[in-house]
Amino acid sequence: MFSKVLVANRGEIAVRVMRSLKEMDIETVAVFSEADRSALHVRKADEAVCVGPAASSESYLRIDKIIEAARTTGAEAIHPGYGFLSENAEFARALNETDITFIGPSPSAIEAMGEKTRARELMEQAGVPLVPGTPEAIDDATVALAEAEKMGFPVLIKAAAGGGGKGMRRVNSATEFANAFEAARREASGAFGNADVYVEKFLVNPKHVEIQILADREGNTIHLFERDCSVQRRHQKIIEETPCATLSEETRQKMGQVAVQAAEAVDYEGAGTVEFLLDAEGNFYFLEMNTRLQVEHPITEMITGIDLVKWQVGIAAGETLSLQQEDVPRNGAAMECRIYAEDPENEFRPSPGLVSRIEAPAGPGVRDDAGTYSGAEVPLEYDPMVSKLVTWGEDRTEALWRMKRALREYVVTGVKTNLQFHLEVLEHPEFVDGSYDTQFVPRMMEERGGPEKSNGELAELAAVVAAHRRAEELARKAGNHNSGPNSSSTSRWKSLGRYRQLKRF
Amino acid sequence: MFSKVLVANRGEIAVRVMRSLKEMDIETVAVFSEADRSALHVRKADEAVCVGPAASSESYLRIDKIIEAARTTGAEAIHPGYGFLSENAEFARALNETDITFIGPSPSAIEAMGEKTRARELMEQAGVPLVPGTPEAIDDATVALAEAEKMGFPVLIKAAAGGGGKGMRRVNSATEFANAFEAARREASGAFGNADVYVEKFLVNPKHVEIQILADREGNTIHLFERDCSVQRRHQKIIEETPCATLSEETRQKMGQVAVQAAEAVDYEGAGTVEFLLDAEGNFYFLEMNTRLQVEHPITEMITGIDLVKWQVGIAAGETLSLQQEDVPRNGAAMECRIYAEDPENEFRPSPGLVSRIEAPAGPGVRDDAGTYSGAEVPLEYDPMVSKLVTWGEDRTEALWRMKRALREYVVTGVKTNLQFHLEVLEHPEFVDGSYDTQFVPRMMEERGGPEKSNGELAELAAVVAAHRRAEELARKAGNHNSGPNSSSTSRWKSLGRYRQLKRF
Amino acid sequence: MSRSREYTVFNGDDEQRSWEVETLENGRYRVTKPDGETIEVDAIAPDDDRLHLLVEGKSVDAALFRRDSTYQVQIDEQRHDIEVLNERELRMRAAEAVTAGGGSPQLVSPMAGLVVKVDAEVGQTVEAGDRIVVVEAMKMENDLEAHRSGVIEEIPVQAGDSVEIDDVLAVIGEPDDE
Amino acid sequence: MSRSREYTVFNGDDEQRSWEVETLENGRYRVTKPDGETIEVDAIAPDDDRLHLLVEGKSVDAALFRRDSTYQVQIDEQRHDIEVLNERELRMRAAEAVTAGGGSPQLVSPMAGLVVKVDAEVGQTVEAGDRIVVVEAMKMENDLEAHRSGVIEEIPVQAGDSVEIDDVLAVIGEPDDE
Repeated sequence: MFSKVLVANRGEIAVRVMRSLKEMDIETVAVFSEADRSALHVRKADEAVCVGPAASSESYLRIDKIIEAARTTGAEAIHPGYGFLSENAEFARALNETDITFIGPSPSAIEAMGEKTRARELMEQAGVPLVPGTPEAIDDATVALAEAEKMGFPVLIKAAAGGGGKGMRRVNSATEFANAFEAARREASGAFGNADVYVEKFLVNPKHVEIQILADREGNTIHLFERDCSVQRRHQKIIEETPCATLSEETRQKMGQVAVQAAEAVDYEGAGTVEFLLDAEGNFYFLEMNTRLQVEHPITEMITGIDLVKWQVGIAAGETLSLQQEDVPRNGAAMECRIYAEDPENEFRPSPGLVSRIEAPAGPGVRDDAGTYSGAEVPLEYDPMVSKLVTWGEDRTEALWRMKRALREYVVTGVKTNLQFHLEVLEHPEFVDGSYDTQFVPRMMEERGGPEKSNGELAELAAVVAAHRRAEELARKAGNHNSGPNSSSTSRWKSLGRYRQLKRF
Repeated sequence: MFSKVLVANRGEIAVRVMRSLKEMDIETVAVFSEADRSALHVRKADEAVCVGPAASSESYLRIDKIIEAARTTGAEAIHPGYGFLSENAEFARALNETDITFIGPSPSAIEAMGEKTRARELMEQAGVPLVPGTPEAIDDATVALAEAEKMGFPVLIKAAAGGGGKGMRRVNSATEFANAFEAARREASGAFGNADVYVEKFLVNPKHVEIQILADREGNTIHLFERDCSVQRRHQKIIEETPCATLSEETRQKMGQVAVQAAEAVDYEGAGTVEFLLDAEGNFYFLEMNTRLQVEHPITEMITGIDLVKWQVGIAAGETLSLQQEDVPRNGAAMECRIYAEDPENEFRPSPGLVSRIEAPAGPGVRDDAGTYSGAEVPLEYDPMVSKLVTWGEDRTEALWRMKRALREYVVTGVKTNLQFHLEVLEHPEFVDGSYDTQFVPRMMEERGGPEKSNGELAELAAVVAAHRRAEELARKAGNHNSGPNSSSTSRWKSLGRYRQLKRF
Repeated sequence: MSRSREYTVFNGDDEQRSWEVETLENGRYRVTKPDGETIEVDAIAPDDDRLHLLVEGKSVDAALFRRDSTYQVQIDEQRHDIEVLNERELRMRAAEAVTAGGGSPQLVSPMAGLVVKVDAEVGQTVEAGDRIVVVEAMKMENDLEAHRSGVIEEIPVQAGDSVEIDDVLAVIGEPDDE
Repeated sequence: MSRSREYTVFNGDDEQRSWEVETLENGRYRVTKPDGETIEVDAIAPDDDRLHLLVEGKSVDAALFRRDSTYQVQIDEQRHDIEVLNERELRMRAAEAVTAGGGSPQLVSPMAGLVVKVDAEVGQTVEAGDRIVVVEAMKMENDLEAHRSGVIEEIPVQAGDSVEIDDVLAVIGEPDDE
């Protein structure tokens, strides 16, 4: 096993990786940009090396500087976290040319999954289902209908020259097909000067469901069940949960097997995630594979008890997976809310700045993976994530109520956050019954006026009392200057002292 | 289900109970003494009622005031936590005469288990093993030897008139028995003027192992496995863990069954704990039953996933246990360190006072049940517990390393704590191999010089740099007064501003 | 400590609400709400940025973060931005509104302290250098003098007010403003 | 900011250790350890009660709690109680030792401020009311005068020192003490 590992990342994921390393008795090295001198991951590390200015391109993304930092400190391996260099094949390749181990898959696996068209080809060969569609434009309505019937209705007729949703026409049944097809060609011709159309399966309100996999160097590959990541906005996941409330056991098993096939097709090694679209009928289609740890990996850890980071490190050090597929535990339900410094009432714009106070919830079934602390800045330059709040419950209902309880306990002052927005999502009927799909948040945002504020008058009362206490404190200070230390104000001070003890001031 | 519950306790357990209540959508009422106006449990409650002065006897133990508080607020049930009124049959009985529900067993069950001799009689009748001993003094060596052989060597010959360890003589085999017996009688006669002696089984280095049970009103009783609480000092538990490292599966099952028998013998209802002494051969003997939630209940929650407080409340509201014994989950291992404001280097004397800063560890597998917060007082009047730190791991080793990692993350300033002492225990060979018994801590304290301080020079460096920064800050303040706002010191202030941004000052 | 003080709240809805607070002998507060109802509030500050209220038995644990006169208040998961002005600040705001756009008619305090005396009144013509206000800070009385000649248009402070750096002490209009 | 300062550490073992710290232009510190080795330390205060050091690549996250001149320092799970005296405090301690048990020969500062001038020297005979030290606080110079007549035995402060309330400024012995 390694005795020292460098974590080439920042924020909560760097801290989280270091926690596992410490539990493995491995020394930790942080790297940091000049903007991150006071960041939490620097404080939590055993050693820390500055790798350049604030811009990621000049620090966290600088392969040469990261490798140099590992060399200087004698780190034997590098954990890339997520983002930054985690899916950079060049980085993995550069490390392969040193004696420093990259904690992650081979450069070729990263590349294979990184190029969309190549990944689709490989997956098709491996028998992984893709969203069905005609590979080329079709001009014959009868041929097109036959294709459409093969893939099943509804289908989408897409103008080859279209884009961004333009020139698309949904067809729900065979009877409407011929007319729609000709109409689409006419429209496409008129709008784009090109009548070419494709036919593709239309997924009705799909869910985004992904499978966590783990593979060792000897090719043992297992999956750790699914995560439902459909609560998202502009492809940004907001809340993830496992199990997926609408997934049948049969589909879960099938999806898991397919994910393992996908990983095996690229000789995958380490932890990875295969993302699928799941339609209402339980059909699922390959979306992409993320060749790294996911942000939302903790919910899988909660239901399986498996520390994914420890396995990443162990596999990179040459350990064999000790777990068979049938032995992977699966207990209860877990969900994760990503707490961001952002303003949901203002198009979710980042709200960087000073986190005056952060108090995380605690108690049974709560895990908080924070990347900041009271008094820290959320820097402008990076992702404004404050924390990942995770709860576990014996069942989905308990996990959900724990999350509501935990969100209400969470205190963040200084920056704006999406705490209240999370609660709004958790109490939405579509979330409560688990039926939500990837369009849930956009739909919800349209319906919604603004956040409900049931505590308005109490908040005003608190603000007014605070202002009053401040006013009296200032007056007292001024008054004290007036009367000198030995004046008759002593008794007043005494009584103030008593109040202070009672925290009344 | 209840819609409002009063928690008749303070500190971490009150906060912990409220967390479960909130997850059940039940309103919470805190009670507090005048010393606890600013206590965490008051802050966390929906409502709070002052029940009297600091002394427990005038507040938390005042049955009339607690019931009055429940009436005033409309609470439908009272959760007593542990300590205070939790094992007070009079309180349970007083509540039975109102329409307020006591969340706990019947007054008669509390009483039956509260009186030591009665509890032993009841347990004997129920077939629960007690530490074997002759019920009356014996003067015939042959009869005594026969008894001794029945209970198995070693045995203890105890002077009837002795006490506090005096007049006791350990006998390891039958051959030494007759001589030892006569010698003990002579000694007893000489020392106490009374030659009467008893014979009792001598337990060699016993462990303190307890079984958690849950029982509903219909008499369904299950156990939730064991907790090893042998790390204790003067009967004060310090670290608890589950599973017990030395318990065979067979004994575990037997012990669980016996605990269920014990509970059933008193028609037990709710959560309770049956404590046993476990000897090196795997024999176990009833010690006592605690008719309430235990301090160390979280480790059972960690391995079973069951929220004991929710079941306490559910059972009190008339719910039936949905769980069969064979369905009780059991995953991994958990341990708990009780973090106290005390000074291990000074006979563990309480160190009450201001908790200037408390920062709990977080991340995977860590649960912190704290009863205080940064800026709070640990009052003189009550138990100086700061927090219960709990970790879970796939196995004992992972739980242990997580605990070490978590203890190193924990920050408490202002008061002294036993954080470092915990780490010392966790790294002791007897703890590491799990073989420790109830005499482990006393033995360890005898061997031990004092805590190892590997960070001494770094700590000095930190203190010196802090003093230096303070000195410069004071000089700057004084200097600034000197030079007035528009003097040439501006550039110095600007550079100070820059440093401040970098948190260099 | 038992003077009743008035506060004006702007809660973001452009609604202006008046609250009144009086500190009682026992350290609690008597609060008159905008609707006229009077309640007694027990408030403690568990820590900076925190305020815990007991309001008629209800326990309210608020996190507060102040920027100038605006408080960010978090209770449970809800966050509210509430501007609170005391009487002086309300006058100050009015004075600022009066002179908005003008040159620099405002005499501002160079220090934090207590106003012990006001030597001028609205409508009075003053010369640059005339003493307008006396502010005491650290046992020392400081004469704060008119920074220009003109006519006093506003004096938003009165004896007994505590002022902070840059608070407006007086608004002095041009003589020909009359 | 670049004056080197000396600190004396008492770490509980009755051992007395000397450290020297100099603030560098870049905000870092040059520290001379008791063994004479010199290291460069980058220190930030993430929050009150916290100090984070980068010492030759090592990351040291310390929690500190000060009571008078004693720092409770927690690094990892270890807690250390360390007393740190600066030069003035060390002289002060010596002065206190000298006069321990005496009546009240100590002239103490009634305010926090900066010593701008010392008007007396050890061995000098002074009258009650003679100016001994000038301490500046809030733009004001304060003459601190001998509280009794006698002979100056110690002056533990010098110009440029910052003093706090109750710090000893001078020790004035009885005239017949000579």
